[in-house]
Amino acid sequence: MKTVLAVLTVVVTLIGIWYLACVPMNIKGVLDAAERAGEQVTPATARERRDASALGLVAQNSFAIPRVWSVERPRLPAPHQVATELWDTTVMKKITSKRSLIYHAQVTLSATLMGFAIGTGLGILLAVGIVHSRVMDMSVMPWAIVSQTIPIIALAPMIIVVLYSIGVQGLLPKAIIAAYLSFFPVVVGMVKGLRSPDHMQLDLMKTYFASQGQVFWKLRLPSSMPYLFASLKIGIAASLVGAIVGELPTGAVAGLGARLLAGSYYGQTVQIWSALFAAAILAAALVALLGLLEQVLLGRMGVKP
Amino acid sequence: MNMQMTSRVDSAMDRAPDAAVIEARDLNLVFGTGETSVHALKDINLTINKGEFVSFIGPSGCGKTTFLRCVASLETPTGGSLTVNGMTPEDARKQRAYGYVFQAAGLYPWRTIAKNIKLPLEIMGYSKAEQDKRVAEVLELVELSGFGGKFPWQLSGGMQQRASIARALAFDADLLLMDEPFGALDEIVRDHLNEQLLKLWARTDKTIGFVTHSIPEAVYLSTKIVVMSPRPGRIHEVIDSTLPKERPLDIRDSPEFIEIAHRVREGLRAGHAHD
Amino acid sequence: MNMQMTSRVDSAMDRAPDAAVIEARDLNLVFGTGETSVHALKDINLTINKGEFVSFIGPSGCGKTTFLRCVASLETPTGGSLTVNGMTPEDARKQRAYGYVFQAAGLYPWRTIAKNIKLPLEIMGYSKAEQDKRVAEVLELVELSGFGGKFPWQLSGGMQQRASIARALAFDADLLLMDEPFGALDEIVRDHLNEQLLKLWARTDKTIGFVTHSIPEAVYLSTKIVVMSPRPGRIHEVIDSTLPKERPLDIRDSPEFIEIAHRVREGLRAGHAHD
Amino acid sequence: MTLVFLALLVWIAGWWINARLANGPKANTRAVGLLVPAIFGLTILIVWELLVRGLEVPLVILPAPSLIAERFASSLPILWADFSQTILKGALGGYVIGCGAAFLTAILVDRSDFLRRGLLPVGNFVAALPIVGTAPILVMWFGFDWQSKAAVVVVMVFFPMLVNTVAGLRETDQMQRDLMRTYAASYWQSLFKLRLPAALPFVFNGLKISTTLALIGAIVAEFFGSPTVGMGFRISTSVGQLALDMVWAEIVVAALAGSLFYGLMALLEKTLTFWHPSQRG
Amino acid sequence: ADEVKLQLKWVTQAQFAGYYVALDKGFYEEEDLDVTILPGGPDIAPTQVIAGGGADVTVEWMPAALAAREKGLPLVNIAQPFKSSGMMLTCWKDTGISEPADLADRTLGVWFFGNEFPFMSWMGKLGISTEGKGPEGVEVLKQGFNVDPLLQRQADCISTMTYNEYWQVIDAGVTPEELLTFKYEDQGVATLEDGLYVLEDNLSDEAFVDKMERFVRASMKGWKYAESNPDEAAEIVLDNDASGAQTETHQKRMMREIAKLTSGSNGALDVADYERTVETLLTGGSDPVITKTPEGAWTHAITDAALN
Ligand SMILES: Nc1ncnc2c1ncn2[C@@H]1O[C@H](COP(=O)(O)OP(=O)(O)OP(=O)(O)O)[C@@H](O)[C@H]1O
Ligand SMILES: Nc1ncnc2c1ncn2[C@@H]1O[C@H](COP(=O)(O)OP(=O)(O)OP(=O)(O)O)[C@@H](O)[C@H]1O
Ligand SMILES: Cc1ncc(C[n+]2csc(CCO)c2C)c(N)n1
Ligand SMILES: [Mg+2]
Ligand SMILES: [Mg+2]
Repeated sequence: MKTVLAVLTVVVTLIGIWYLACVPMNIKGVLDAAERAGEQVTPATARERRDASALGLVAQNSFAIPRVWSVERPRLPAPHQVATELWDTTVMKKITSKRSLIYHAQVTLSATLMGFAIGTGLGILLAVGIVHSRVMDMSVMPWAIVSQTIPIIALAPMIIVVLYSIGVQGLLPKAIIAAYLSFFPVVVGMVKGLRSPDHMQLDLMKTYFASQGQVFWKLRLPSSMPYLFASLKIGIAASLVGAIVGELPTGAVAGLGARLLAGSYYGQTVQIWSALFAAAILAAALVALLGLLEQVLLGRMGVKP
Repeated sequence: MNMQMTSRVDSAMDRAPDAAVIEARDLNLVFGTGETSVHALKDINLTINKGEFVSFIGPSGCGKTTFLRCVASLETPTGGSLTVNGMTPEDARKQRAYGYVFQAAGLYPWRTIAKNIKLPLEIMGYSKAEQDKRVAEVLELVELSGFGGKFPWQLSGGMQQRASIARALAFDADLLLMDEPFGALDEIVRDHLNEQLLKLWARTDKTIGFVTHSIPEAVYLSTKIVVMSPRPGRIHEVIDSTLPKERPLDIRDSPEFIEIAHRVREGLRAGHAHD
Repeated sequence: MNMQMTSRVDSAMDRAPDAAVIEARDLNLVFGTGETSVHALKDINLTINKGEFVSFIGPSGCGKTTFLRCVASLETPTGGSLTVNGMTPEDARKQRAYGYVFQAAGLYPWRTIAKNIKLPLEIMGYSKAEQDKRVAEVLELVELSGFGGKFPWQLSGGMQQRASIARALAFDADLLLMDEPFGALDEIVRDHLNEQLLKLWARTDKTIGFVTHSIPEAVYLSTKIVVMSPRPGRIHEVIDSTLPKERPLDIRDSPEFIEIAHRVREGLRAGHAHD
Repeated sequence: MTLVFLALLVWIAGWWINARLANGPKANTRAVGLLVPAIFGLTILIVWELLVRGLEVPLVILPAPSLIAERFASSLPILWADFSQTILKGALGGYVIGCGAAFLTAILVDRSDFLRRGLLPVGNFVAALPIVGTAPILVMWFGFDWQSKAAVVVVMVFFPMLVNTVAGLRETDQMQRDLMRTYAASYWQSLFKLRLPAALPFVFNGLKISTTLALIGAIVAEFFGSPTVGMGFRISTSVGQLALDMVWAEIVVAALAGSLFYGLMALLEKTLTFWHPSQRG
Repeated sequence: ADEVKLQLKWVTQAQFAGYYVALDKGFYEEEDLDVTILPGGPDIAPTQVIAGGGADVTVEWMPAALAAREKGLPLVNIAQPFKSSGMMLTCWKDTGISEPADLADRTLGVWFFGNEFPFMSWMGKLGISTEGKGPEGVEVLKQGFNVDPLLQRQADCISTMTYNEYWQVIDAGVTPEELLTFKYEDQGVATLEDGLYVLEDNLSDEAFVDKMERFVRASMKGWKYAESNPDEAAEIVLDNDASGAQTETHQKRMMREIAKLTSGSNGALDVADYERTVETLLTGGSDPVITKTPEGAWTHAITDAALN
């Protein structure tokens, strides 16, 4: 309850700041339009206004302030503009429509989930290998870290094209980029988790003369669960970023990334922002879903609530 | 699981056949090499016979845990010989010759008490029915019947510790190795568990190796008290208890008890280098 | 820092002026509300006079720690009155009236031992020279001279605990509150620290509140033993020690000692509900 | 085909040597710790070279390492200019500002329970935002030069750093905080003497995560507009010109810079949090 | 039916109407072709896609194709539906620019990713350096996907296409009078845009050549249909746009502008245009796009067979 109140306060404050920020951000565009419409603005020409400070312009042209929140192509759209766009493109459109954000979100979601599945599977396998094989541990782990310093996002177009050329199209290329971004947190978390049993717990298994498999299934895997979920949450957010980035190079085909790009291409800032928010909401929902799954699973495993 | 004689009997000629469960001859263990090496066990000679209750006491770092771990083949000695049931500790471990109780209960938090006790049984391949039977039995034994479905955190520390003892008792090992099992408990609970442990020992005729920091506990429980001293870890003195097998709690106020406790304390103090 | 009388003396009228250091009247503390609430302290009445060494003993969860924390103003009672040096615990805390020693040493791992001991001195604004002088003094007192430059993890548990006592002694507080300070140590080290603590107490005339689980420790150290019982946490019995102020370690084998220990144990058992 | 076969052979040989080293008696020495991953990396390079040659993969799809190395060596001035534009100005600038701001915010937020309750969920929501999507917006706001790249980096690193630092400042245990209370320590005393040192491992966690984010942010933002210098600029124009060797040379620079940056942070962490159990092995 | 994969240079829009019309109206089907149209995007290099075998034929600008050819990727122009170039530089008039020479010491937005070649040639011809601001040089920005740099006045001029970006500037509320445009066509530095390119090796395969003949024939039919029915063509394009971002007004207008560029071509490459393009590229300043006259970069074989 207290938390809800606090969050609300912060959100309201942020929205307030946002509305305020619209004023200096959008004033130049508003004044340009006013000038074209023949109104008196100071300074009179766009050239002069280019080098003037935004706050100065606001002070000199206070009549224009109310208009900054309803510009059609704003530098910074007002919150209600974004909200309206979100509403219009989700609730008000058939979800099969290409103009429906839900349609695009679902395209992105499928790539995200596929990539997440691949990345998580690979990450867990790699972690199992690393925990059980010293060679893997010593040789693969440093390179896994280096791999993350490669800006895969910059390579996304090439990956798409290369996969394209061997006939892989559609979901999979995006999913591969998503997987690349999500596998690393899973490896790190899972290695940590599989190594989390303490000496005593491992020794106990040794006194039972348990096989490696038994140690894995009965000890390492259950104790890795909290770590796994923590990294899954990071992984799925990363996976979503990967899917969106994977949608950029193929241009305006479909998906939230495509919406983002198309919005950017046509200077539709409101569309960019609503795509961004849709993505964030999607990410938050996915993370929350994982959190729920975690609670249920860990609850079943008897972890103290 | 009965004692099995292997070809290694020669190394244990001076013990009464089929009585010695643990036999250490000039046992040495050095951790690490070079400057930072620690001589954890030095020239340990000790025979523990079937049915004995042997306590190990000594200041921190004197090698009590290390010795128990050697017996359990969790640590490998660097010199001398050690046999368990007449075989190498490793073979004994593979035959699941002992149950081990750690200082902390170390129950797996994601398993219920019953499932925790089942753990060794699952690993050793007992049948489902047998598993259930044994769990019920040992839960009864440690007075935890009815708590099988609870998770560890729902139990008090003392109950958890009892569950961990039950876990070590669930399968057929004649040897029980316990490393400060009651170290974390308060005195009253501890007294109670001591009493129960003694009863259990009397009833089952197991051999018990028991590490403790508490002099009264050692005296109250043991037939033999091994006083150790540190740096390097070695046996300072072995004190045989003259107390009867039947021991009510208030035996601790008896002069005989106090006399033994005094001897142990003197032994400890003599072997102790303050840090 | 000497006792300072404030305007709140009225609330402590029935005590001998400037003798009562801690005075609890019908003290109550309930954690939480509703179904899950815990009555941690119920109707506690207790007076601790200057220069006393008072031990609190009782089963886990009986409120020993909670009482000490109330005195230290780390917890706020929900009923009754409590004064420390005649003022509210909060005022006493702000006047740095006491040193507190926790169960675990709780040294900051990023500071050396010397720097850890300096911590309260820095906070209380002692001069650099004064800091160094005091650190040297208390290190000497707890026999840790020469270890000032080491980091906590480079020391054994016993040494860490001694360092934490040194930390509480470094500044001038006449009241020392110790919550199971030796709980994690082995018996020999514990004996040794007990001896030193007694000496220190005799020398400095501090008032000490001391929580322990160990009956011998309580009997050995105290002028007064407060036996508590749980659910709700209350004082079961207050036993005054008849032992002399001068106490060699082997006083523990004396009949008088054993007699007091026996009374404490009986008290404990009576107040204790087995779990 | 023989080259492909050879590649397989090299792979097996590399693995065999590593297996010997990793399970050998010197496995725990520093030298072996460096040697094993080095051999692994080298094996991959050789296999890559052999496969590209053996399977005759077109240059425009995947160039061989030798070609990349050649291009790298012959384009040092360009690579340096791009490096300094993107990494030194964009990434590093944004990193310092972003992490610094997040750190200060964390201290502010930590002071008020209300703020922390309110801001953290919002922070987590924003952290889930695909920040790269803000790149076109920020380029629009901050212009084409490195400032907009730094702005993207600031936004990218801010929340991971904030969340980590706030978590770190909470990291002290009850007893450590109680100790400070018994001394009646002031807010600042307990901040500097307790909470900040205790938070350091978490702060470094945030700093380390942020290194890679900073690189990614700075490079990707250049796709949305840049001057005619910079790693992202070079990568995208080189792809357009089918100069894949140049693309890979830039990637090598990115990986080197990233590893170095990360390593530097890890080293700093080791020296400053030497006392933390995770650093003591 | 024979499969053909066509890689577009850019996203689905009226710029490629001819192909979508041919697909939608069944012109490809009539030629027994099963055509898949692969939309491009900001970071898709069509040359790279075709090199990797991801497409049989691609829409590409000639400078990029010739540059790729010199890089060792033998692309051949088999048809040229676009007669003239739609590229131009759009400037704010109030910056005081009135002729190309005024461009010196300005900030200009330019498309890269293989599209920068015509600009570089032009500057080379004007003797303006692209290395940085100065009396003899310009500051070049890598322009992103949109016209914001002009609207936000971050650049004095930006690259636009007659059929696309220019209208986005207008849509943003700017009046044509505020703007000044330099068409590459008018500056004599026009290069050929939107030709159809295939890999040289494939041309020795008769079945492939036959397939391409049918493809070009159907495509040109589509283009001519689109030219005469611009609104319907725009609708078809909209139907094929998966992003749902294109608007009807914009696409219809774009189609009209595109028709102006395609109307002069029957699909066959005009050798004079080709030679002008090559010449422009060869004289491209200090760092010319291509260094030697290309050989065999085009063929009439397919259009000859297809259009007769
Ligand atoms: N794995 C190890 N590597 C190096 N030294 C070790 C290791 N295990 C124990 N030691 C050292 O060996 C000595 C004996 O340790 P051990 O744990 O057996 O003592 P202990 O008698 O059980 O002490 P405690 O009462 O504290 O449990 C100690 O000095 C300890 O530091
Ligand atoms: N912060 C808290 N919130 C709720 N309940 C608490 C809290 N602290 C202590 N309690 C409860 O109050 C009771 C008394 O606790 P306290 O820690 O004082 O016991 P103790 O005598 O010190 O026990 P121990 O010997 O285990 O240290 C216990 O039942 C405990 O669970
Ligand atoms: C990042 C980026 N690169 C190149 C172009 C140029 N381009 C390729 S096809 C085409 C016609 C589209 O109207 C244009 C202009 C661009 N626009 N954006
Ligand atoms: Mg031990
Ligand atoms: Mg307590």
